Amino acid sequence: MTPLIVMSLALVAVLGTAVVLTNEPERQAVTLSLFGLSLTVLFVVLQGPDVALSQLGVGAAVVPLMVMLAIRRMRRDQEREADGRGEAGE
Amino acid sequence: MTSGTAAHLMPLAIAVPVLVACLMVAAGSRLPHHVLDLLGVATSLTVCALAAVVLTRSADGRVVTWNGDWRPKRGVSVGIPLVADSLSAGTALLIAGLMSCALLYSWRYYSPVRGYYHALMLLFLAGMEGFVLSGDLFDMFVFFELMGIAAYALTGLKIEDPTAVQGGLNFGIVNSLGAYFSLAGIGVLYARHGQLGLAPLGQRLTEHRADALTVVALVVIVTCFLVKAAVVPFHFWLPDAHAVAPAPVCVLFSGVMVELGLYGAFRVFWTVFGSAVPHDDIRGAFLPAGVLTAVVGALMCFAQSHLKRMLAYSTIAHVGLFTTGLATLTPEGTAGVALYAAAHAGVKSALFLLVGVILARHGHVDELKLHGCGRDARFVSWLYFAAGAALAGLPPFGTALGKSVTEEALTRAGHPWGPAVFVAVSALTGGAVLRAGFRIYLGAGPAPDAGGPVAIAAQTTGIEEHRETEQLSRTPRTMYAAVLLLLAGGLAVGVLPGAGRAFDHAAEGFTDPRGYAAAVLFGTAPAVGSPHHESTWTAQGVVLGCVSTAAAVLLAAAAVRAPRAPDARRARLRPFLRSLAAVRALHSGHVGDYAAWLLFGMTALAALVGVLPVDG
Amino acid sequence: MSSRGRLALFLLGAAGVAVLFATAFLGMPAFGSEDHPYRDLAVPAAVRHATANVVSSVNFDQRGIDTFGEETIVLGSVIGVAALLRPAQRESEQRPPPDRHRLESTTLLGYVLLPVTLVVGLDVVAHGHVSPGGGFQGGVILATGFHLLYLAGSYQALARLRPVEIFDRGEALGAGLFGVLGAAGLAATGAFLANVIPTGSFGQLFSGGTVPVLNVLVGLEVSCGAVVLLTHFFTEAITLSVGGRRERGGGT
Amino acid sequence: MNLYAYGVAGWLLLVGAFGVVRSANLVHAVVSLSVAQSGTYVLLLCVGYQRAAGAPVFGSTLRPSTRVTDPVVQAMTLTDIVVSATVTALLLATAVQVHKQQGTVDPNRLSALKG
Amino acid sequence: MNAWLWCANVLLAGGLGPAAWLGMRGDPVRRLVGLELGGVVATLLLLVFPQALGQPSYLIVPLVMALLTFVGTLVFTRLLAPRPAGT
Repeated sequence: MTPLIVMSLALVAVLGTAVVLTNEPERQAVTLSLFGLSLTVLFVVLQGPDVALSQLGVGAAVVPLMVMLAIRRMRRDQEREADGRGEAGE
Repeated sequence: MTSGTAAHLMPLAIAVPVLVACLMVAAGSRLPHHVLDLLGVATSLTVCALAAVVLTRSADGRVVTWNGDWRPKRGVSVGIPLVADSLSAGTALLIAGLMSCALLYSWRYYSPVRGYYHALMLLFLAGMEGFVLSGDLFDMFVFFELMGIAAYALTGLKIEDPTAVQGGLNFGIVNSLGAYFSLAGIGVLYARHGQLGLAPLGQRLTEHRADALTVVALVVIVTCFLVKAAVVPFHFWLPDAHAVAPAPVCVLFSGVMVELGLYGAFRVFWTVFGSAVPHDDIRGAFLPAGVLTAVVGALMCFAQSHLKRMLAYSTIAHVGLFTTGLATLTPEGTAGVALYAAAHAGVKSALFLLVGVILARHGHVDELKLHGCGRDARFVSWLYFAAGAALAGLPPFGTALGKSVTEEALTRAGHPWGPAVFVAVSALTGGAVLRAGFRIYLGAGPAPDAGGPVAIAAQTTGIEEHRETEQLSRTPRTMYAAVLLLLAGGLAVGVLPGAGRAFDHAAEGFTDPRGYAAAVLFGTAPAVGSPHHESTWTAQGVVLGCVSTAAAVLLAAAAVRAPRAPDARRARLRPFLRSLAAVRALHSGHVGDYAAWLLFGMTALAALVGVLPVDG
Repeated sequence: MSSRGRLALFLLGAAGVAVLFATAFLGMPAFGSEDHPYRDLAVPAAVRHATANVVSSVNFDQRGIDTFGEETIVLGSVIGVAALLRPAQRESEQRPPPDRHRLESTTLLGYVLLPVTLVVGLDVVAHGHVSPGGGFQGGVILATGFHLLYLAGSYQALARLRPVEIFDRGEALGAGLFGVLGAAGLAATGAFLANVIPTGSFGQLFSGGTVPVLNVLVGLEVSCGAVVLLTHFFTEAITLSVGGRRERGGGT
Repeated sequence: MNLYAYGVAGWLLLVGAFGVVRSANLVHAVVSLSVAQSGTYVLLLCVGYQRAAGAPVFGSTLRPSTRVTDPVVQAMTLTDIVVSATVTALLLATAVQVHKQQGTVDPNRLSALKG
Repeated sequence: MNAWLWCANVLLAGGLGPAAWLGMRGDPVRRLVGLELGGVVATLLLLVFPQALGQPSYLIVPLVMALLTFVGTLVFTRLLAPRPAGT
């Protein structure tokens, strides 16, 4: 049992660090999703299937979806601003 | 009514606002605005009544109820208790009272925003009531988060205003980060002791010698409460959030949410760690933290021209004073702070609402630009000056009584510098508020265009603040009613006979962990010991109160008369001004800075608790 | 503060906190050891109330008020997001642009998985007290499954089936009935959230008293709440026409 | 083993905080915050773990007399995950608004609040 | 340690490790490959693990994981376009 715990803990630590060190939000969202998966695995290994299901529900789809939608909205703002820069004087 | 019935009312104080909020959400846009207002005020008044009943019962001993009917057997239970002693029941009453005033003030406010504002306010109310009544560490965390969620959303509610949303975000990130560290602390404590209830944890800790783990757990758990309480250097989010939140929301933030942070910190200290961690260590950490907070808050307050930010920094200054008083770890100091905080809630809330009136009328809250704008508002100006003087500690307001009792407690505990700090800080904060009043309502001093540039570029002025209401030609009566009620409350704390005695009693119960544990775990209700000391007006307190008020008036007059001092005098002030500018620059609005300070603050606190031996 | 100064301050603080944590961790009982006093109370308590999933028992029965607070947090965040993402004055809703072509196979797979996901979600909610899972987990799965409509199909398909008002109401109903059930316990036994329903026999679908009922209510609240939450983000990202950045002090 | 298992939890907390400190994008800061919070999940579950014990879900294969891991920390973690998701949602919504108002989500370029 | 457990160890080290490596480097699309690989391997791992313990009730987790990682992948394929679809 112990090697499983050791390895999944290491995986969680590495992926968590990777999420933080990824600056660009879209890339970060993908890595965040993978980090969520690694947490799920860790929770099952630590004998918490309830918690694993919760983490899976939140981390696999819902939070990445919200992040991606937020990014997309911001991108739209920026594109519009770039398009309209000529006429938008103060 | 028996104390059993009163115990049943405690969960209702949490559940009723939630249920009404659900109703508002379910009704969607179909409820007309005045129905929402009515529902909101009625609900918070109901909670007021519930809290009042609990308060009267808790005078005879603590009121305890176990949720889910998991009563303890032989002192152990798996359930979560709600516990009311006089202090927590009184705080619960204060919360509901302030909420009623805030909702009364915001009558016909926010017409376009469906039920969001009202529902969020009610959830905020539920969160605060749950936090103050809970007797379980993790449950406190949950209600802390509920309070936080509602508060972040309420801060950002004015989405048309650029500063508002950023203030909400800074608030949310810093508070959440603090809360997660605290949760880690709860985990550490749980690993050692296998308990989550305050009383059982306290019992387990009595049996163990305090070691490094205990101290770390204390520091880390207390962090999130200190973030909420805005103790330096955890305070940066507060002016950002207060400056941008709608005025009635500020009432709750400054009036009670910030104080709840201190309540949480000292509740946890007394019930859990009180018997294990040496009290001198705590004094050695919290006395300096309190004084630093008070001084930084007062200086920053005096330097503001954005009225809401000014009041926010004044809240930080007062929180510093409260922390100093509570850090005496005596019933006397606690009673003084409770008095002070209750009266401060009324006075500061009234000021925020008055600033809200200014904002509604003039569309911005910049002190310099408002010069002379309030000359026609005779009645409002009286209210404003009364509140300003009360903030500076004018007897017979409750602020003066609380201040004097706390000062005495500090002196008696061997800190003779206490009164000096209190007088200076009250004078500075009161002076700043009065200075703004002189400019706005009396038109004193040179008009802004004659006085040089209106604002220094590197700071937030109140000019960009957005209106929270439609432009009001006449201020509605309900707004004045709320202000008057709050001021009257601040006065009542000082004037009512027996108020001091009641607070003594409450403080005695709050600082008695053994009685707490007995009442929670064994249902025995040992009578709260009679206080050794009676909090009442003393000649010294009245004199010091008058001195700080006079100093405030002088400071205000000096600041108004001479916004541009002659060069010679400026040169002498230069080092001081430069250091003030450096302190100001630290308040950068950058969330990364705030997070870095949070970690630094935790380390510093741990060093103060663990390393510095202080003889108190 | 300059970014270098910020980093230095952080490193100083983080080093201190790391030392604090390390001392605390070394003082904790060894990883994987047997010392769990609360568990030794919680497991018999769950068995007494015939709840096979002890986590559910702790969540909904023994420490029910935590979960009440938690559900209120969900409610609060949904209201908060709705308030924050309400259309600003300069924005107006527009018809979403038509979707580009999608891979037929993706669409097909999405539509096949949609009912499967919904069934699994319902199962996780319904058996939360006897097997791993529960209202929150199932609710999130349901809400996710629902969004397969967009992810595999088109936004119009999702929008047609999603009158936000109804989901708002479902969410409020779930959270409200949680409170009502708690108050019922208060009325019946004098304790908030008391387990007043007969607990049945261990391991059966109808066991655990209020636990499965609360699970269903939480499932209702969370699934509806998550749909509402995502709806606001979708509206922001897809259908709102951008009104332009508000210049400082401008507008009204 | 203590330092390793709990250390991973502490590491996640600190790394998340680091992300908030050095973030040049508020969305990144919010995500980093959620990484910090996952440190608390790991800590709690590690605290509740017991060697050779099953999950606290009894059924046909696990009788109530068997040893199980601590259900209380698991319940706490569940609550914690819910809090994390909701806080993330709310903060993301706020970040979207900040972007609408100020045209950027880089904290170094946000200038509305100073002094 | 039984065969199932060996299998789980191998999957974790030999499957999730490389998936993580792919998932934290490069542009979003490359990371997405890592995410998909990770989803598949994690699902397999969670199928094997209950066998090792003799705990069939855990099997709900890989089932949900299979469903949700599919949805998660769709989220990214849908929204990770160089210019978002529909603008």
